Parts: sequence; C-alpha cells; structure tokens
Amino acid sequence: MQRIGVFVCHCGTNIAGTVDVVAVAEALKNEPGVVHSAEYQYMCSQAGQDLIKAAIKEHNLSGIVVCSCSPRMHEATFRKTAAAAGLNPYMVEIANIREQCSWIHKDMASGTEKAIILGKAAIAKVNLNTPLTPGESPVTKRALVIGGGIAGIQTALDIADAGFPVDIVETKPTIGGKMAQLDKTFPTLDCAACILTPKMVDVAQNEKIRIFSYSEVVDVRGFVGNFDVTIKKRARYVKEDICTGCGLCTEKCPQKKVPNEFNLGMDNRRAIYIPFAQAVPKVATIDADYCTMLKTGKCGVCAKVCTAGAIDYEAKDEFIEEKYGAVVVATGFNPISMDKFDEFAYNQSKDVITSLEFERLTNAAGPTAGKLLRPSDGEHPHTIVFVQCVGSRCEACAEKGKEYCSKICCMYTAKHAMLTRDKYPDTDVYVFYIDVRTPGKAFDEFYRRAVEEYGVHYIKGMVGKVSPEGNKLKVQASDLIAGKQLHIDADLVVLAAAIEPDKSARGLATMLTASMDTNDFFTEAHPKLRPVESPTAGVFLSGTCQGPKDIPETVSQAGAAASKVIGLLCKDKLTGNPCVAQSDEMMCNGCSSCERVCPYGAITYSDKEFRMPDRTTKIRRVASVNPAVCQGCGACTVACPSGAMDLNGFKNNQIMAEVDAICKM
Amino acid sequence: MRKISLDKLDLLFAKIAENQSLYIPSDSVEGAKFTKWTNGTALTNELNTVRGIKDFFFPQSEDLMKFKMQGKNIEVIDIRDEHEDFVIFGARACDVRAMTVLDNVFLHAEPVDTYYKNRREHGIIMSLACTRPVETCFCGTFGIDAANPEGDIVCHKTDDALYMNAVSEKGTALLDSLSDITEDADTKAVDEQKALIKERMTKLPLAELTTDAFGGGKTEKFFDSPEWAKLSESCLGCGTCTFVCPTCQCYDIRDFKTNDGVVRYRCWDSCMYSQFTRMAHGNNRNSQKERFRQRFMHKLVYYPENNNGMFSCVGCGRCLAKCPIRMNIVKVMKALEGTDNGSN
Amino acid sequence: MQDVTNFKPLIVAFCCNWCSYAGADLAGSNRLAYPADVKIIRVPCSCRVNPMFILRAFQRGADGVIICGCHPGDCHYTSGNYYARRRMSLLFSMLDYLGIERDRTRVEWVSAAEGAKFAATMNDFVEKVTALGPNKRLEDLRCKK
Amino acid sequence: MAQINETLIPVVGVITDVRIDTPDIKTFRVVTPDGKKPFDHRPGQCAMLSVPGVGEAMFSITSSPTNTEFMEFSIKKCGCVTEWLHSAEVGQMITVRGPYGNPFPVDDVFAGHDMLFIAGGVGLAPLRSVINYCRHYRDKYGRIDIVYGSRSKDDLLDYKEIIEEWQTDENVHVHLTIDREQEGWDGHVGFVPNYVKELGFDTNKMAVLCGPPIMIKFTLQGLMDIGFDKTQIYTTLELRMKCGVGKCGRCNVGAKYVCKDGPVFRCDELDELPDEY
Amino acid sequence: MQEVMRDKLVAKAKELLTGGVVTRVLGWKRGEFCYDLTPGIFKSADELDKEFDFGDFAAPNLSKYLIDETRKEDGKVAVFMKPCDTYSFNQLLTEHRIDREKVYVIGVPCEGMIDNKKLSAAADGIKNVAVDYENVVVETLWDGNVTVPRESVLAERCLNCKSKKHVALDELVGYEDEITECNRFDEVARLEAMTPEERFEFWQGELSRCIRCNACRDVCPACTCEKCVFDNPSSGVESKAPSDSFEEKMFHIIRAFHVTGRCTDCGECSRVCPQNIPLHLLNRKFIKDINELWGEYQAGAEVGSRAPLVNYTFDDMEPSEAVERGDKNA
Repeated sequence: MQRIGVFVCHCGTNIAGTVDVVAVAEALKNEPGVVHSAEYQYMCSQAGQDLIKAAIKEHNLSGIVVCSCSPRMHEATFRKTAAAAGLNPYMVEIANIREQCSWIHKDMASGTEKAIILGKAAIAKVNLNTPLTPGESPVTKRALVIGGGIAGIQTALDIADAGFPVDIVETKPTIGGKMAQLDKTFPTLDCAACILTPKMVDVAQNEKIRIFSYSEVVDVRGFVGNFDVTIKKRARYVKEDICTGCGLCTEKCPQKKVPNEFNLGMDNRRAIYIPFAQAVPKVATIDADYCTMLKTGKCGVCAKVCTAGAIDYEAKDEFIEEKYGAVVVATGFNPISMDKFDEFAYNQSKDVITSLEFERLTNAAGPTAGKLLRPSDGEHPHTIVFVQCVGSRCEACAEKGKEYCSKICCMYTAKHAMLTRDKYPDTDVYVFYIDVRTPGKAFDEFYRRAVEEYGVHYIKGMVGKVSPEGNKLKVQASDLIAGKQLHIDADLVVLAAAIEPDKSARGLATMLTASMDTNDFFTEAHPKLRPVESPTAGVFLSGTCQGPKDIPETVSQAGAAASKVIGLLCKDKLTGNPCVAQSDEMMCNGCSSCERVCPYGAITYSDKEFRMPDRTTKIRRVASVNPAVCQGCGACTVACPSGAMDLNGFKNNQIMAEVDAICKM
Repeated sequence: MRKISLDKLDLLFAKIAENQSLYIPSDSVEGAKFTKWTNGTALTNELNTVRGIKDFFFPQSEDLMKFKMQGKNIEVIDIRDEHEDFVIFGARACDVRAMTVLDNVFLHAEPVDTYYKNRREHGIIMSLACTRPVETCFCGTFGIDAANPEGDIVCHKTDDALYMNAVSEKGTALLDSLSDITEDADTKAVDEQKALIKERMTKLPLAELTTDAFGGGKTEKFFDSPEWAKLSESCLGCGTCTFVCPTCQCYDIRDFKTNDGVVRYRCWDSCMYSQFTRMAHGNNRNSQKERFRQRFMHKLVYYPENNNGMFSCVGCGRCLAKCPIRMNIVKVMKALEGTDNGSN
Repeated sequence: MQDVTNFKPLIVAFCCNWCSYAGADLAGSNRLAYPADVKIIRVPCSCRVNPMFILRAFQRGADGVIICGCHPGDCHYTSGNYYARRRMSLLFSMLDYLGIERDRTRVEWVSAAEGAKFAATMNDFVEKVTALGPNKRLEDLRCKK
Repeated sequence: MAQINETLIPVVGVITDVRIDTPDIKTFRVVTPDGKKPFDHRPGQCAMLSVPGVGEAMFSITSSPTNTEFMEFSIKKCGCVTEWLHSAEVGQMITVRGPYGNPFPVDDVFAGHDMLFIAGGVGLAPLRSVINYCRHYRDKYGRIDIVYGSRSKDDLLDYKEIIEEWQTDENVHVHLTIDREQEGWDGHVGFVPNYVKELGFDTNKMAVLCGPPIMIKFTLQGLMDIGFDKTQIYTTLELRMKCGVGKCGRCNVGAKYVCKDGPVFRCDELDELPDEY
Repeated sequence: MQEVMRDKLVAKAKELLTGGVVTRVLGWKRGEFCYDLTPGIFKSADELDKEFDFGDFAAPNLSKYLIDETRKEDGKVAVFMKPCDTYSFNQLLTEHRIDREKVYVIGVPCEGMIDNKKLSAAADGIKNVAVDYENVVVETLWDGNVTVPRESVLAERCLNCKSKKHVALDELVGYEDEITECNRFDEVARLEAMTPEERFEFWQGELSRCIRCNACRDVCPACTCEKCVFDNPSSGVESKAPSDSFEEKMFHIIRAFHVTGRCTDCGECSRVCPQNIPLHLLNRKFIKDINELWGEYQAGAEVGSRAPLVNYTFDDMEPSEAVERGDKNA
C-alpha cells in the first residue's frame, strides 16, 4: 500500500473561487493509501513546492497527488519537486481541478463534488503507480546518409561541419544526383554545376565524410543511436584508391555502344566510364553488362592503357558493416516512365522528350554540347511545345500517373521556355498548363518575365494528342480560355513528367521500419511539427524522398535534418521516456499484432525458452519492446489480446482504477 | 400413495405454488430447464434438464457477506437471510441422489455450510421416475433406481395420472396439504411402471458398466496409470463437465468491490481449470493431466474413500452429452478398468 | 420514460493527451462551461483506450462514454487515432447490435485549438445521454449492493 | 439465520503490533476490536486472514495457544495478500477466521517424550506455536532440541526470542545454522539436513519437521539414516487453500484435505498419499 | 454421409507413419456411441485400426491442438483437416503459433457435420445412426427407427458452409471443392433489422444462460492466449462466474473483440456451448461489419494477411457512421 500525500491548490481564487478546497482536502483524507492531505494558496510557487517536499519527507510519502491546474501546465514542475525530495518523479499524479473543474463550473457544490471525484481518481491511480526510471542507451557518433544528391550532400556537409563523421551511400558511381544533370536553376538561372560541384569537392575533401559510391544499403538493424548497417559496395573493377581519374581508359575502350545514362541515353559512352567530368569520386567504373573482358575474357584494353594499374577484373562485391547513431534518408526522385502516355508519342518520336532530357540538350556538357538540336535530325527546332503536368495531378489516371502535384514542373518549364527564347529568339514556344503554380520567393516574377519579356505562349489547356507526321509533330490541344481547339506543327515536344520517389525507397523503408505513404514518399513524424523526422526514432528525412521539392527547399530541409542529427549525436546517452510499452513475456503469445500496429518499429520478436511450472521447458516466440524507440502511444496494448502488452504510466489497471473511482458515486 | 389425473396437473401445480415457489422442468431455448411455475408453464417432454437441481441449493454464484471499509476500519456484515420455501417438481433419480452426494459435503461433514443448509431446509424435492431413459444414462451403475427415486415425494407419471408417495416428513406435510385435490391410489399402476423401467434399464447400452474396479483405497492403483495421459490429451480444460455435473461442488471465494464496499461471494469453480490450484507460491496441479486425473479420481476414489463407498457420480450422462470433445467419465472408467484387469 | 428532470448522468471521457485533453484545457481557459457530469481520464492517445475500459465504465455506473482524440491525420503518434477509429467502429456497432442505446457512446475528434468544440460536444453528449436516462442495459447490479 | 455460526464469515481483527523479523518476513499481532484473542486454537492450527477486496489466505498461527491475549502470524511476502499485509500499519483492521486443521498431537502422542524440532526458514513459524506450548508445559516433555537453519543470520526468524528465551531455558537445546559463512556469525554453517546428521540425535524421541519441501525431503532422509522411524516424525504441509473447511476442492492430496485432515501429518501418513504435493 | 470413408484415412495415416514422414497422427478417436468422437493422437498402426474414426460426427476442429503438439517433440505430426479447419490452421500460422514445418496436413473433404444437439432433439435414446445424402435414420432405444431429413440435423455452420476448399494442404484424400456461396450473414442481418429493444431482449435472453464454463473460449482456435485476461488476476477483469448479467456480456463482447479479424467463423464456439447460445452470431457480426466497413476479409484465407484491426486507411468510416449505417439500409 502506498503512503500518499494529497495537495490541493487554491490557485489564488482560480480554483478556490468555485471549489471548496478545504472540503476537497478533507474529503480525500480518508481515501485508501492517503496519509496526508493539505491545501495551499499556490502549490506551484516555491513555498508550495517546499511544502510538498517537507511533507514527502515528514510523512515518508511514496506518492503524491496534486489537485491543481492541468498536468500539461505543471506536471513537470511537480515531478521535479518530488524528485528533489527523493521521490520518484513518476509517483506524482495531477488532478486537474482548474481547467476541468473550477473554470467551467460556476456552482460551488457541483464544482467541489467533481473536484473530489477527480482527486479520488488520481489517488486510485497513484495507488498503482510504480517508480519508473527512464532507460538509457549509448549513441554511436556517426551518421549515415543514404543518397548522394544535393540533399544528401548538404546534410552530410552540415553534420560533418559539426564534427561528426558521416558516410554517404550512393548507388551511382558518383555523387551529385539529379542536380548534376541540370543546366541552369530557377529562379536565378545560375548554372547548376557551378553551385553543385564545389559542394561535391567539399564532400570529397572533408575528412569527416566517407563516400560509398556505387554502393547500397542492404541491411539495417538496431535502433536510434545504435543502428547496425550493412553496405554493399558493388564491384566497379577499378581500384578506387589507385585510379587517378585520367580518363585514358574511357577513351581507349573499344566498347563504344553503351547508352549514356547520365545523358538519359541520348548519346553513348564506353564500357569503362566516368559519368561526367566533375564526378566525385573521380574514378572510372567498368560496366559489367557491356565490358567484353568481363563477358568473354578477351580484351583487357583498359588494363593495358592504365599506367596506374588500377584495373582489377577480379573485383568482387564487398560488404561493409558499420555502426551509426542516426540515419538520413535522401534517396531522391526519378521522373516517372512515359511508357503509358501513348497520346504524347514519347516512344514513337525521338523529338518528344522529357524535361530532364531537355536539360541535357541545353547543357554545355550534354550530348549536343549545349546546342538545342532535335534528337531525330540534329536540326534547330523552330516550334517547341511544352506540356505541363504529364502524370501529375492525375486524379482520373492514377494507374498511369500520380495524384499529387510534382511541384517543380511549372518553374522549370518557365525556365526552359525562357532560356529557349533567350538563345533562339526565332523559336516559337508554347506552354500548355492546367494552372501555373509559382508560390516561392521570386517565382511568380520569374514566370511573368517568361510571358511578358520573352513572349512565351502560355495556353491554359491540355494537349490531347501528339502525332508524328513527317518531320513534324502534330500537336492537338485545347485552349480553355479561348474555348477552341488548337493544332500546332511542332518540331519538339517537351513533357514535364511527374516525379516519383526512387524505387529503392520501398525496400529501404522496410529495413528501417520507417513508414511511407501510399505514393512511397516517406512519412514524417508529424506533418507540421516534425517534418524532417521519420516516426522511427533516429531516422531523418532529407529532400524529395519525403515529398516533391525544389532545390532551395531541399537544401533547407537537408540542413534541418542535419541539425536534428547533430542534436542527436551530441548526446552521449539517450534518455527515454519511461512511459513506454512493456511486454510480459510470460503472457505473450507471439502473435505479432502489436508489432503490426507499432508506428515506430519498436517491437521485435525472439524465440525464448521458458521454464514451465511443471518443470518442463517450452520455447515460445515473444515480443519485446525497445524502450529507446517506443514513444508510448499504447496502440499495442489494445492490439494485444492477452494483455501481455501494457504501458508504463498508463497501465490497464491504473486506467481501470481511475474509471472505478470516477464511477463510484 | 396419492394420485391426480394428468389433466389436473396444472391444478396441482397451482395449489403447490400458492404457498411457495414451484419449479418444474420446462422447455426453453437451452433445452429443458427448471422454471418457476406460473399459470401456463408446461412440463417438458425431455427426459432431463440441461442442468440438475444442484443450482437451487448451491447456486453458481451467491453472496456470502459484505464488508464496509473506512480508513483502517472494517465492518463485517452478515447478509444471510432466511430462504423462501420452494418445491422442485420432476427431479430425476440421478439428480436427487446427487443431493445426497452434496449433503455429505455440505451438511454431514463438519463444519456445516449454513448457506447450503438454509436452502436445503427450505426446499422440497418431488422426484419423478424415468420411463424413457436415454443411451447416456447409467445411474444403475451407481446403484440408483430410476424406477424408485429418492426425494421428499416420489412421483410416477403414467399415461393418465401422476402418482405421489411422500417419503419424508416435509413431503408428507406437503402431500397432506394437497389432499383435497388428490385422491388415494393403489400401487398397481406404479408397480407396472417400475417393472417396465427395470426392464428398460437392462437394455441401456451402458447397463453393463460397473464400479467394481473403483472405490476408496484405490488411489495407488490408479494414480500413476499411463491411461491418464492418453485420456486427458485432448481435454480443453474447460469447465463444462463440472458445471453441468449435479455433484461437482468445487467453489471459489472471491471479493467484488462494489461502489460501497466489498461483497464476498462464492461461485462454482472447476478443478479442470488451470488456475484452480494456482496460489501465490505455485500450483500443485500444473498439467491438464493432473487436473483431469483429480476430477475423476475424486469421483471414483477419493470421494468414496471419505463417504463410505458412495461415488460422487450419479450416472446422469450430462458430461457425456455436453463435453466439447466428448471425453467423459464412462470412457475414463472403461479405460482404467482395462488397466486394472491387465495389471492386477 | 425515466425521470429526466432529476437525472444527472455520469459521463466518462477518455481524452488523448496531445489534442483533446489540451482542447479541454482550452475550453477551461476560455471558461466555456459544460456539465460537471463529464469526468475526463487522460490517456496518451485514443489508441490507448481498450474496449475493456469502456465496458468497465458502464459496469461501474457510467451512463455514457466518449472518446476524444486528435483529428485523423493529426495524431501525435501518426496512426493511433486511425486504429482507435476502427476499433471503436466495431465495438460501438457491437454494442448497438446487443441493443445498447447508441447515444451512450461516441468518438469525437477534438484538436488542441478546439476548446469551443470540446465544450459543445460535451454539452451535446450530456444532453443526449440525459435524454436516455440511467444506463440499465450495461450496468452491474452488484456495484450498487 | 444470523445466529448460526458460519465458518466462512470471519471476525474483524486489529493489527496491534508489526515486527520486522527478516527482510521478507514480518510478524503481526492480531486481536479483536475489543482487545481479545480472536479465538482459541491448538498448536499447529491455521487461520484464514483476509483483506476485503484483496483476498484471503491461510497462515499458521505462530503464537502459542497458551497465549490467551492475542494471536501472532509470521508472514513471508509472496503474493498479493501478503504484500498488502507487509505494507499495513498498526491499527489496520483485517479479518480472521479459524481455527482450521488438525493440531500437533501435543497432549497425547508427544506427551512424555523428548522432542526434536527441525525448521528451515519461515518453517519455524508453525513450529513456534508448538515449541512455546511445550516450553509452557515444560514438565510434560523431556529434553527439547531445536535445529533451525536459514539462508543467513538476518533470515533467522524470531532470533531475539530464540536467543533470549529458548536458549536460556533449562533442558532446551537450540542448534542454529546458516547456509553460508557470514561476518559476525560464529555459529554453525551448513544446510539443515547435514547438520541434523552431524548432531546425531538419539532416536528415542518425537521429531517435528517444517520447512521448504526440498529441506523436508532431505531432513526426513537424514533422520531415517540415523535411525528414526517415519511414525516418529511429524510435519505440516502448506497448500493452496480457499475455504479452509474441506469443501472447496483445492487442497486435497489424494483423498486427504490439507486444510481439514492436515496440515499436520505423520510422515508415514504422507507416504500413503499420492505424489501430488 | 461423408464421401471419404474412415478406412481410406486410416490407410493414409498408416502410410505416413510407416513411411517415416510423420511420427504421429492427430485425428478423431471412436467413442462410446456412434457419435462421440474425441480428438486424439495415434502413434501406431494398431492404434489407428482400433480407435480411429471419421464420419458425420468428426466435428472437432483439430487445428488448435497443433500449438502444443508441434512444441512437444521433434518429428512431424500428420493432421486431418476438413476445409473449414484449414482456415483456423492458416490463421494460427499467421500468428506464429504453429511451426508449419512440423505439420503434415491431410485434407479431408466434408459434406457437413451433424449437430448432436439437433439430433438428440429429433430422437430420444440414440442407439445407432445411418446417414445418406437425404436422410438420417436413427435407431432408437424405445421408438424403433426414426428418420429425419439430413438437412434438419446438420450443424448450422455446415448449412452455411463458407468453403469446401482447403486453404492449407500437404495432401488431399478425396476431391477438392470450391469456396461456397452462403447466406451466413442472414441471421445477423435479421437481428440488425430489429429495434434496439428487441435486440437487447434477444441477447439478454441468450447471454444470460451463460454458465461461464469457458468451453467456447477453450475450444476456439483463435483464443490461444498463454493466459486469458479473464483468468488473469492482474488484468482487472478476471472472473469465474456469471454473477451478474453484465458479467457475461463483458466476457462475450471482449472475447469476440479479441478474436476480431482472427476468427475464421469455424463455429466451434456455438457447437460446444452446453447452454445452446448462438455465440457465432457475435463473431459473425464483427465479420460482417469488417466486410462492410473495410472490404471483404476472411481470416485464415491466406497466411500472413494483415488483420483489419491492425490496419487502417486514411479515409475509414467514422464510428458514428459505422453504427448508423444499418439505418440507411433499412
């Protein structure tokens, strides 16, 4: 049985005005376990707290009930008070007799009666309280960033800046991501490479950062502060530490017919290649699918020309195991496939391209060395039609595209249109749109310049059909404002394809037990208040893996994620909230219901051997909760049919005791 | 012996119900059930009720006492009250014998259970001979005469009349009070019926079952029999057999917190339940095999040992009909009997 | 019909700590009155409310039970109220199936900013339960012994 | 009805003293609200203590029947009732009913004999009643030997009484032992069964044995090794009881009900019972 | 009337035992009468010959026994399963209660099992029973032969059979059939259409008969808790007897709730109830609600499926709408 002290606060007249506090203190005196009951003007004042501390010591109290304002106001205060007097802070319960009583009830009699009942409920609960101690777990002071695009790069740099080691895992041979493929960036039109490549160099030169390029995460175990990650380094057949990146091999390689993915297949590269000049790491990679040597054993040209002797045809995939305290997901996006959009003749005509392909066509390092030429015949296009929202905002065509807005297309299309008119004033540029969305700093001004200064024809309406005829593309479209059908003979059609999360995200989410939405974007812990954290503790989100974003947004989110990571890695130990779920292994059935409802992946199962009362042993599958990961929502406690799962601080018997006390009238 | 013609049965019931509650077996959704007689309550055609008459004397749940608590103080409140008089009509021979089995525990073994005694003193049993026993009946195994049941008033129902014979003081008084609507009768019709019943009893499929192998002092013989493991292997550990059994009397005493104090009540418990013997420092019957063995050893060995050879099974057949997995005392007896013959 | 005039129902309200309890606090701060018949029990999330708690409340004499949580999509724990919504849909449908008056149970989503909604909800709920009179169909007579 | 005594209905008892014996054993003194002993009992009998709303449990009465002023119970913390009792304070009311079970045959079988009491741990609790009874009627019994062992010095029950009263009695010989060496202990160290064999008693006496099952088993064997017959040895069983009156069906071992036919058994009687204890 | 005869099953079991595929066989043992089959383990051909039985009374669902049986010893256990039993089996696999590797499932087709309660209501003193597709002929002790239509004594769950297809199988003895169309929710719908007062009366009448023998729980293949909350003193809801009409409502509501989304509607609860309470109507209500609220879901249809109560979508129906939905239909 507990020794409980009850402390009724007047809160000046806030409570005492409509609740007879003396009567409350008196009425609660005889409740089970209560050995002391007092009232005071302001319990939260220093004097009030001293009074509580003195009573705890004098009466050797094992628990206290403070009848005062909302626990959301002063629960923390009174817990500290209790702790100062040597009482476990979780032996404190608050009866909210201000917000839920004195402030809303005008009648003294009913207010007092209710206050007494609320006090009794708190007493009933504290009678069943047990001292709780927050669990502690150490923190591995290293972060993992999955994805080496601008989001990953920025996060890694920021974390490294704070002094923590960071590893970047990138599936491509180089970091840089999508931004490396872009030409200019809106709305300032600075060249993407000019602002990105210095950052890439920073990464390469930063002692705190390791880059695992051409690599992927294949296994994640553990929890916040203590992730054990396995990284697969795919064999690139070139020794990274020896290759100087001179590029001689990439010139001599006889296998010339490999579609160059960096240029989206619009030109070819060799079987041994460096994706682009500023690649980081600047190391060649042999494409095993095309290398004659690896396929037939006959060639070896690259090995012959490599003066450094970096070529290694015998290389194997390597698996690296590393511990991390935090994981940042920055897996980015891809444009969706245009295969299902037959109406735009993407697969029928080379001159129907996506916006990202257009970026490469206008990029000085691209297949046309920056000259805007038609992919089919290398001629200058004179009429270009841009189609917006291809696969975005596609409510009716969810099986083809996406229901959401891809957010970046309006701006980059304006950029493309403007740049085209700037360089090639003789070109007619049409943009078909549903809406033009420009909610960003200097965005709308940018768009208006395209229309007003550069004379881009913006037409509200959808393109119905693109049909290749001779060397022209017949574009059928509607002009919703003019209310008429348009027929345009275009030379080039550019599709603003919707973007979607990278395909690797789904598997990664499963490994991390991080939740995703139906579009495979990672879910944030709270859409407003915790936008860069996954609900799974220790997993953070950076960039478009969480939702469509432009570069400025991505970089700011990347920084925000980094600051969260730094906040975590700064700690030597993680102190948990002790009000977490706990599984009684003797009663657990191992049915997995709790695991399935846990939003944090805090529950794991293992086979354990139990000694039965009849002295036999039995192996059973039982759940255990990782207190460092559990956030204490209690979803598992109701999913559990046997009641093996209970929630500290809000145990079944505590809540039922409160129910009983309230209903006992 | 008195008789009343069957068409006046309602008159008889009405007359009895004038001065006390009368319960007769009547049809209901669950099967036949002792129902408080009111005008129109009809006697069932079923052989027997789903549950015996035990419930009237030892109800599934009954309040024993109350406690009021204030601070450190406790007040014990005795809530026992004189029970109302009641009559049970139509109890079968097996169920009436079951009351003797219970009496041995609650009345004849010190200390007397006053709750049971109170009900027993106020209840009158009018038993009814069975003319149509069914295949699960084996009361004869335990020396019970279905043709001539025990009780306060023994009744025989023929095609046209109900014959009543008072065999106890209470029964005589009740039957006397009915004298104006009943008439004297000779024993001819009853004797004929008894002969018919006796003949029928021999034709029952379980007529050959005997208790010869069992009884007090046989603990050692059966306790470690390998049959227990096999017999109990599919036992679910539910309490169906116990709760439909007219002689099972295990109970639990529990406290219920009311809004005003604590009510201590007693309720049926089952030795088949895994929690039955579980206490703070362990459980001495941990496996279902041990619990299963306890139930049948009690009926066939322990009880007879403590009660002059009387078995605590009356062959009513309820467990045969109700066990979810169809394990029952007959199967147990036959299996153990076999080992007895084989090993000894 | 019950004697409605003198009947004061007992209402147990389970409120999630993050939204509804805060909403109740806001109702208090704004002095928005609702009947003293409502007694709040704080739970971390609406998904912590076990059907056993609800039945227990009725057993012990509650006349109505209301569960308040964050609006769908706003759960502090991301998904708790979605589970609560499914569980309570089934439980309340079952109580209805057993003939328990459906106005005795309710789920309401109240955010931390909706003090007014909290008070209005409670006023409405108390009114409905008062109209039903005392809970007879789910009470445990032993509690009154 | 109320005039008929119902054994299931308890009387109210007031805790008038709580003595901390060992880290997990406390001894409670209980009287009725008007200050009397709740009821008379014989050595070895039990009483059912309850805390309404918490539960009821059976405990042996550790005070001697010769004490007519109060009853004492030495209770080890091991369940919800005992836990509750351990947190109870003086003045707390509980309920008591009893006495239950068969007592030790102190007035017939034991009378005129030398007595050997062997106890382990909390097993001394039921024996204390008999020991003090025998001490009270000192001339009815011969030499009294008491072998008592526990885990450590701190776990010895009634240590003060043993040292101050029992050991000073004439012709009472106390042999204490603890399981492991301990600072401040210069007595015997070792397990009870071995100690009994070491001490090597003559067999012309009655022995009473109580303690954990494993201790009983080995001590019984030890006693037989030094020539005792099972008919000379008594023990008391502790089992799961509910009603205390042999009706609820829990505490039987074979056909015997521990609450009614026990808890005191002669060891040869135990052999008759099936191995379910 | 069962298509596949006992002898065929015995032969199969013997083959598996002697072939060393399994070390024991879980099946049904012959009883005292023609109708009281008991689940049991067979370890030898001899035991199979002497004791094994199958037929119109092989009602017990054997899947739950596998929980303990597969933990007992090494080696596989062969088990006979009717189509509906395999759903329970799958559900237990989903909940990791059975080690699939240790079980050899022999599917047995089922023509429907006879309800003992209905049979003994139809005829007194059953000596023997002969069953064909149309009729059941009962040889009685005192009334000669009594013939009743087979349908009239078939178990409710068999009249409303949901599937004649085995969803888990290592081997099939006999033919395979399909998932059946049935009207198993009609009775629930009939209750739903009543007024609340009528429904209350109905359930009050049914549930008040409960004697808390726990047979429904102990036989239920979904109720496999190591310790049931109703047996656990620390759960706060432990209870042993229907001491108040509330008690049995609490027990049955919570029990039904705990098996929601896990109950395969095998009907064992109603089969074993000694008090004839139609407990399956509680579980079916939940199943019907699940189907209507969140889409068709059949527990046990596939291993590993996510039960509706451990799942959600953003736009699930609100509880108030869920409760009122019936009114709009009416």
